[in-house]
Amino acid sequence: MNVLTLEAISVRFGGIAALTSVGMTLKQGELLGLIGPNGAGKTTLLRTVIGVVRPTQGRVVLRGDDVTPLSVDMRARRGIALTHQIVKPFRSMTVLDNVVFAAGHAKTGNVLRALGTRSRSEETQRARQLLELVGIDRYADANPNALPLGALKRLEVARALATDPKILLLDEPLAGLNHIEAERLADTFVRLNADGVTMVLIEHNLGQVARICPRVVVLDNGKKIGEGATRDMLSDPAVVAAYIGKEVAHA
Amino acid sequence: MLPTLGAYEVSLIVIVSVNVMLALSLNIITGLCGQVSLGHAAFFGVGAYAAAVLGNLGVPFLVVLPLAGLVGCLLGLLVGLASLRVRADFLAITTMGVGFVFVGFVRKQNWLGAEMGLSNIPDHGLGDAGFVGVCLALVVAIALLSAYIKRSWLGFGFATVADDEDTSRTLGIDVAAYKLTAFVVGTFLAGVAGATYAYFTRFLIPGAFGFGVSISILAMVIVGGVGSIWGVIVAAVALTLLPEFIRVVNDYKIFIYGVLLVLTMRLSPGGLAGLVGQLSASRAEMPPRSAGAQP
Amino acid sequence: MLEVRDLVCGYGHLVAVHGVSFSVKAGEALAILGANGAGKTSTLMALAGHVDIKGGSITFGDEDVTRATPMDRCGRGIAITPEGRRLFSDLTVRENLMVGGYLRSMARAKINLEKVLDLFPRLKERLHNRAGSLSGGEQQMVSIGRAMMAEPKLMMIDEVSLGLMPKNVDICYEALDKLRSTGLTLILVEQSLERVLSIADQVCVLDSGAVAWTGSAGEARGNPEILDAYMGGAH
Amino acid sequence: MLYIELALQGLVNGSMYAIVAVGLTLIYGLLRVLHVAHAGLFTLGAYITVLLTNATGSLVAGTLISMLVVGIVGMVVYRLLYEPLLAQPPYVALIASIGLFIAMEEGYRIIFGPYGNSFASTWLTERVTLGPFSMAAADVAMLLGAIVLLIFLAVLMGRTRLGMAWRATVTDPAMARSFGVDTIKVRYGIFFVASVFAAVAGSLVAVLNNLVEPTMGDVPSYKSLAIIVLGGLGNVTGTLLASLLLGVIEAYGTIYTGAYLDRDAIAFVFLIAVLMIRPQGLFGAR
Amino acid sequence: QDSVKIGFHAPLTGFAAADGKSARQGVELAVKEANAAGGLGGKKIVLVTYDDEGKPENAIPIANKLIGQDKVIMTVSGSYSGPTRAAAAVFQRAGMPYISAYAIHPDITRAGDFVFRTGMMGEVQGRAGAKLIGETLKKKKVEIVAVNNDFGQALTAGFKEAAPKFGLEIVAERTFGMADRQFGPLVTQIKADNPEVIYAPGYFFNAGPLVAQLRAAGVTADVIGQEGYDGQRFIEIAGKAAEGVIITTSLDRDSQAPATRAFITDYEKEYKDRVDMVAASGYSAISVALEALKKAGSQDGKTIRDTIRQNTFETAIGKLAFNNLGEVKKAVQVQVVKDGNFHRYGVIDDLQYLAPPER
Ligand SMILES: Nc1ncnc2c1ncn2[C@@H]1O[C@H](COP(=O)(O)OP(=O)(O)OP(=O)(O)O)[C@@H](O)[C@H]1O
Ligand SMILES: Nc1ncnc2c1ncn2[C@@H]1O[C@H](COP(=O)(O)OP(=O)(O)OP(=O)(O)O)[C@@H](O)[C@H]1O
Ligand SMILES: [Mg+2]
Ligand SMILES: [Mg+2]
Repeated sequence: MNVLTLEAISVRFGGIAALTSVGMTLKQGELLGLIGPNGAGKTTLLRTVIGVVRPTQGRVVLRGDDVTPLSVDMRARRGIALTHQIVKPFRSMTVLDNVVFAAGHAKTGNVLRALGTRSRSEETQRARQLLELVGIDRYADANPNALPLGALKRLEVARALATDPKILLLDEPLAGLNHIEAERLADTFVRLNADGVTMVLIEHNLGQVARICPRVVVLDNGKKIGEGATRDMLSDPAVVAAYIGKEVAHA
Repeated sequence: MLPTLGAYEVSLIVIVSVNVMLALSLNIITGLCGQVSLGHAAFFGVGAYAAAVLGNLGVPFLVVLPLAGLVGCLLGLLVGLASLRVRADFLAITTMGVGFVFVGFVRKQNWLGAEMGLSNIPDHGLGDAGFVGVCLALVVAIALLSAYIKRSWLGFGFATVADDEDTSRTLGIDVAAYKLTAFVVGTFLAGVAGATYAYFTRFLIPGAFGFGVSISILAMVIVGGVGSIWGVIVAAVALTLLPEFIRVVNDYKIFIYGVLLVLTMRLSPGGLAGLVGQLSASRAEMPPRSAGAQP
Repeated sequence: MLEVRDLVCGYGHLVAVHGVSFSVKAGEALAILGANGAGKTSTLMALAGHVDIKGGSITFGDEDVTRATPMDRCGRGIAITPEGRRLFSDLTVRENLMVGGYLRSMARAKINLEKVLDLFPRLKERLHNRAGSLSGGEQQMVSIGRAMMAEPKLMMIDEVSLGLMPKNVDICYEALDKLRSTGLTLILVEQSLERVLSIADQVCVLDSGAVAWTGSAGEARGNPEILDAYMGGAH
Repeated sequence: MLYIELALQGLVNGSMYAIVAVGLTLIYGLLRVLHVAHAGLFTLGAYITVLLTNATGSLVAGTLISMLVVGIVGMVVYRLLYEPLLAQPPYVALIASIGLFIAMEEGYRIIFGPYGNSFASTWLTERVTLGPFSMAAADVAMLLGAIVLLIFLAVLMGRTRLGMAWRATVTDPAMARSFGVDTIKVRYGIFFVASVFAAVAGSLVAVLNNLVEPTMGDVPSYKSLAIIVLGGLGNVTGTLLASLLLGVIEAYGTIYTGAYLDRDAIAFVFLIAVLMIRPQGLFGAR
Repeated sequence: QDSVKIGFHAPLTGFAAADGKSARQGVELAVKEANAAGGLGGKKIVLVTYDDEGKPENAIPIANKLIGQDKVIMTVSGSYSGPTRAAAAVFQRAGMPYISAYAIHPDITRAGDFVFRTGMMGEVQGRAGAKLIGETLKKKKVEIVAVNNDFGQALTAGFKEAAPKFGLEIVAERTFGMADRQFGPLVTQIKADNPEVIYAPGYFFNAGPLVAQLRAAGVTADVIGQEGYDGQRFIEIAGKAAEGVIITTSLDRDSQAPATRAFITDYEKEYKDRVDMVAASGYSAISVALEALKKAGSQDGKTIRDTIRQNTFETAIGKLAFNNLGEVKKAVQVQVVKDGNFHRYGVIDDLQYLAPPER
C-alpha cells in the first residue's frame, strides 16, 4: 500500500527551478533512500512533503488524501515528522525539554487541551528513553548551544521520533557522525523501521544507504533521474557520473 | 484589613494594581509567547473607553469588567491576526502603529469625547474598600492564571513559538492558534485593567493611552525578567512606586527613572528574575546567545 | 609551522579541551579524529581564536599567537571552515567569497574567485543568491571557498565532507592535495576515516578533550582497530 | 500645482526623516537593536548647534562641532551601553536604549530648561525660487543634504568591500573577524557615521524651526522606527525611499484626511497596510 | 501650628514641562511675597508642590496625598485639563477648595462647588476670538488652524459657535499635532485657501514656527492667537514674523493696575525672565487662594469656598469674581506684538456675551 504519493511536484524559488515535476511513491513500512548531488532538490522535496515549501505544481497525497492544501502542523498531526539538515533545536530550553515537548504532541494539538493539562512525567520518561536511543542522554540537561554538532543531529532525530510519526523524513541525520556512530544510528533506524515507521532517508553516506535502504530515488538538478534497487542505482552510469564521481561506490 | 488605609494609599494600591495587571497581561503575549508588543496601551485604552461607554449606559461595574475585557480582546484578536503575517521587530513596530492609530482615532471621535475626553463615568458603587478588594482580587487571579498557563502545556507551546515558530510548526503546533490565544488572553486582561482605570480616574483622555504608556508597560515586563511572573509583578510595583518615592527629588525623578532602566539592563540583562537567578549559586551558567552560529 | 602545547580551552567554567599538544610542519596535513563531543571543534575554534584559551601555547611560524585576535591570525595566514559553515547568510554567495578575500587586493580576490568557481562550478549559477538560501552542500562549498579566498598558509576545515556528495568530496580532497603541494598546511577534522587517511600525514585522536593517540597516517591505516576504540563515544 | 507643492513640502519632511532614520537603520543592521536613543543624539546635535552658533555667531562652526561631538558621543553610547549587551536578546538593549533616551531628554530639560532655545538670528526668510516654485533655503538644504548623504551611504554599503565587511559583521561577527574584518572598528565607525547624521538632522531642524527643545526627539524617535521597518529593516536605500514616501503621504494626509486621523495615525495606518501586504517591508528581502 | 499648607501640582516634567515651570514660578513668587508680608495672620505659608507629569492618573494620588498626608487646606492646579479634571473630583469629595489656574476643560468646575477656575474657559476665549475678528478687525474670511488637543478643540468650538453672530465665514478648518513644528504642507494649503484671517489656537512652540513659516511663504493674512502664544518665547522663535500677531489672553502688559505692574516687575526681577500668561495665571490663582484664606479667617473648606464665591479679587490678571459654577468672570485682554513685545491692543469686557456657563 502506498502511504505517500508525490504527483508531479514542481518548486520554484524566484528564478530557480528547485524541483521539476518529480513524482514518487512511498510504500507502507518502507525505508526509502533519497540521494542525489548537492542542490539536487532533496531537502526541498522533503520540505514539500511536510509543507514548509509550497509546490508551484503537483500534489502531495497521504494515504489517498490530498494534503497539499494543509498547513505544516496539520500534516505533522497526520504523522509526518522531519529532521532538519541544518539543525534547529529550541535554543531557549534544555535538550530534554526539546524532546519532552515533542512527546506531548497529543496534549498540544488543541489549545484548550494544552491549557487543561500540566503533567509532564510520562513525556519526560519517554523523552529520556529517546535520548538514550540516539545516544545523547548525557546531554539531557544541557542547553543545545553547548552541544557538539553530532549530538544536535541526533537531537533532531530524537525530537522527530517523539511525535510518534508514521512517516519519518530524515535529512542527512548521519552527517557529522563518525563511521561507528553512524552505523549505530543507522541500526536504530532499521529497528524503528521494523517496528512500522515508514522512512525516507537523505544521505550522502552511501555506505549506510546501501546497507539499510533496499530502494532509492535519485534526484539531479530538480529532476528524478532514477529509482530502483539501491545496488542497481549506485552502479547506474548516469548516477555515477552526476553524483558519485570517478570512484565506484564502496557499497 | 482596609480601615487603616487612607485615600492616598487606596489610590496608590489601585494604580499599582492596574499596572501589575497590565504588565502581567503583556507578559503573556511578550514574555510567554515571545510576541513583542509596543502598543499594549491600545488594548488598555479600548477597555477603558468601553467601560466608560458601558458604565454610562447603566451597566454595573462588575459586569462592565468582563465586557471591557471582551472589547479589548476583540481588538487583540485583530492584532493577533496581524501577528500571523509579520514577525519579530516588524510585529513590534506594527503594534506600535496600532497604538498610534488607536489614539489618533479616538482623538477625532466625538462620541468618545474626542480631545475633551470622557468625564462622566459613574461611580463604581463599591466604596473604597470594595474597589481595592476587587483590584487586589483581580491581581491575584491574573497572577495565578499566568503562573498556571506558564506551567501548562499551553505555556510550553508558547515557549516553543517564542523560540522558533517554524520548527514548532513541524512538530504539529498550530502556531496561529497559540499566538491568537496569547493575544486574546493578554488583551482581555488589558481590557479589564482599562476598565479598572476608567472607574478609578473617572476621566479618560486619549493622551492617557499613548506610546509612553506602552513603553512603560513593556519596561515592567523586561525589567522584571521576560516570562517571570513574580519578577514582572515586583518590577511593575517598583516602577510604579518609584516616582512616588522619589517625589522628594522632584525635578530629577524621571531622569532617575531613565537612568535606572539603563542600569538595570546593563547590570542585570535578565531583569530581576535573572538577577536572582545569578545570585542563587545552584544555577548553571547562562549560555551565550549563539550569534548566527547556525545559518 | 604550527606548534600547540598543552592547550586548555573551554566555555565559561566548562573546560572542553585539557592539555592537547601537537605540531604540524609546513605543507603537512594533520587529521584530528574522535567521537562526538571529543573536543575537535573546540580545538579548531581555539586555534582560530574563538574559544577562551585557559592554558598552553600556540606558536605559528615563529611567533606566539596564543593571545592574538582572530583578525591577527587571519593576517598571519590562518583560515577556517568552521563547523556549521557559518556563512554570512544575508550576503550573496559572491559577497561571502569576497569577504573571505578581505585582506587581499581586489585583483587577487578576483583571480581567487575564479579558482573557487572552477572548483565548484555549481556555485556559478548561485553567485547572486543569498547564501542562506543555498542547499546544505552548496553552503559547505561556499564555506570552503571562502577560506581558500584568504590564501592562507594554514587552513583548518571542520568536517570537510559534511553534507557534500561523494563526487564533491573527491573534488575537494583533490584540490586540497594540490594546494598542499604549493606549501599549504592543513588541519582536517573529519568523520570519514578512509578519505582523511588518504591525504593526512599525521593523525591525532581526541577523546574527552585529551589526546588519546597520535601517530602517522600510515600507522593508522595499518590498524584501524586502534582508532575505532575511540570512535564510539561515551556509551 | 497645489499637489506638486504639497509633495515638495512632503519631500522636505521626508528628507529630515531620512537623515535620522538612515542612522537608525545602519545601527539596526549592525546590532539588530532598535536604537531609540538615536533621537536623543539628534536633540543633542540641535542643542550644540544652537548654543555654539549663538556663542560664536557662525552656523557653520556650530554645526561642524556639533557633528563631531555627537559622533563621538554616539561611539561612547555604543561602548557603554550596547557593547556589553551584545550577547543579550535585542529587547534588553531596546529597553536600555529607551531608558537612555528618557534620561537624555530629562537631562536636556534640567540643564537647558524646558522652554527651548532659539537662534539669535534666523535664516528662515531666505528663499530660493525655481520657476513657479519657491522654497525656504533651509528646506532646500535639507532636501539636498539628504540626497547627497544617502546616495553616498547607499553606494558605500552596497557597492564597496567596506560595506560588505559591515554587513558581514552583522550576520556573524566572529566569522567576520576570522577573515580580517576589524569588527570593533566597524561598529565604532557605524555609530560615528549614524550619530553624525543625527547631528546634521538636528541642526537642520533647529534652523528650520528656530526652536530647540528637550522633547524635539520624540517624533523622530518613533517615526523613524516606523520608517526603517517600512524600508525593510537594515536596508539603506529602502529607508531613504520609505522616508520620502512617508513624508509625502503625511503631507497629503494632513490636508485631506486630517479631519479623521491625526498625522501620526495617518503614517501608521499606511505602515500597517503596507506590512499586511508585504510583511518584510516595502524594500525588504525575505 | 505656625504654618499653613497650600497644595500645588503642575507638569514639571513631560510634554508640558515648560508651562509647569512657568506656573510654578508664578505660584512660588506669590507665596514668597505673601510670606514677606507676614504670611497668613502671622503663620507662614508653605507650598507643597507635586509633579503630575500632565497625567490624570498621577493627579489622583497627588490629590489624596495633599489631603490626607500633607493636610493642606486648599490646592491650586498649575496643570492641564487631564490632571486637573481627575483631581477636581477628589477635592470635591473631600470638601476642599481647589482652584485651576489655566486648564480649559468645561467639566473641571462641574466636578462640584468646591472647584474654581481663574483661567478662561476654552469656549469663552474662542468666542472672544470671533468677536475680535468680526467686530474689531472687521474681517470676514477666516481659516481655523487648531492644535489637536482639548485646548484647540475647545477654542475651535467656542469660535465656531460665535462666528455666525459676527458674520464670519469659515473658509476651512484644519488641525496640527502638539508635536508639530514643520508646517510646510499646511502653509502651502493655507496659501491656496487664501483667507483674510487665520485663527490658530496653539502653543508658543507650535505658533512660533507656524507664524514664521507662514510669513516666509508669503502669507500676509492676519494671524489671531490666544493665551497659548502668550510669552516672550513666541516672539523669540518667530522673530520678525511675530510682528502684528494679535492674541486674546489674560495678562495686559500695558496695564497700570498696581497688582499687574507689581507682578510683572517682581517676576522679571526674581527669575531674570519675561512674564508669560501661565506664570501670571498661576500667580493670580494662588493670590485668590491667599486672599480668600485671609478674608475667611478660617481653615474650614466650606467657609473658604463661600468666601471665594462671595468676593471680588484684585489680581495680576485683573479683577476676578466667580459665578455659581465656580467659573471666573473677567475681561479678555487683547494684545498685539509690536517691536518684539506684547502690547495692549484692546479689551473685550462684554461680560454678558463672554459669560461662562452657570451649570
Ligand atoms: N529558499 C530558497 N531560495 C532560493 N533558492 C533555494 C531555496 N531553497 C533551496 N534553494 C535552491 O534550490 C536548490 C535545491 O536545494 P535543496 O536544499 O533541496 O538541495 P539538496 O538536494 O538538499 O542539496 P544538499 O545535498 O546540498 O543538501 C538549491 O540549488 C538551492 O540553492
Ligand atoms: N558553546 C559551548 N558551550 C558550552 N560547552 C560547549 C560549547 N560547545 C561545545 N561544548 C562542549 O565541549 C565539548 C566538546 O565539543 P566539540 O564541539 O569540540 O566536540 P566535537 O569533537 O567537535 O564533536 P562533533 O564531532 O559532534 O562535532 C562537548 O562536551 C560540548 O558539550
Ligand atoms: Mg539538503
Ligand atoms: Mg565538531
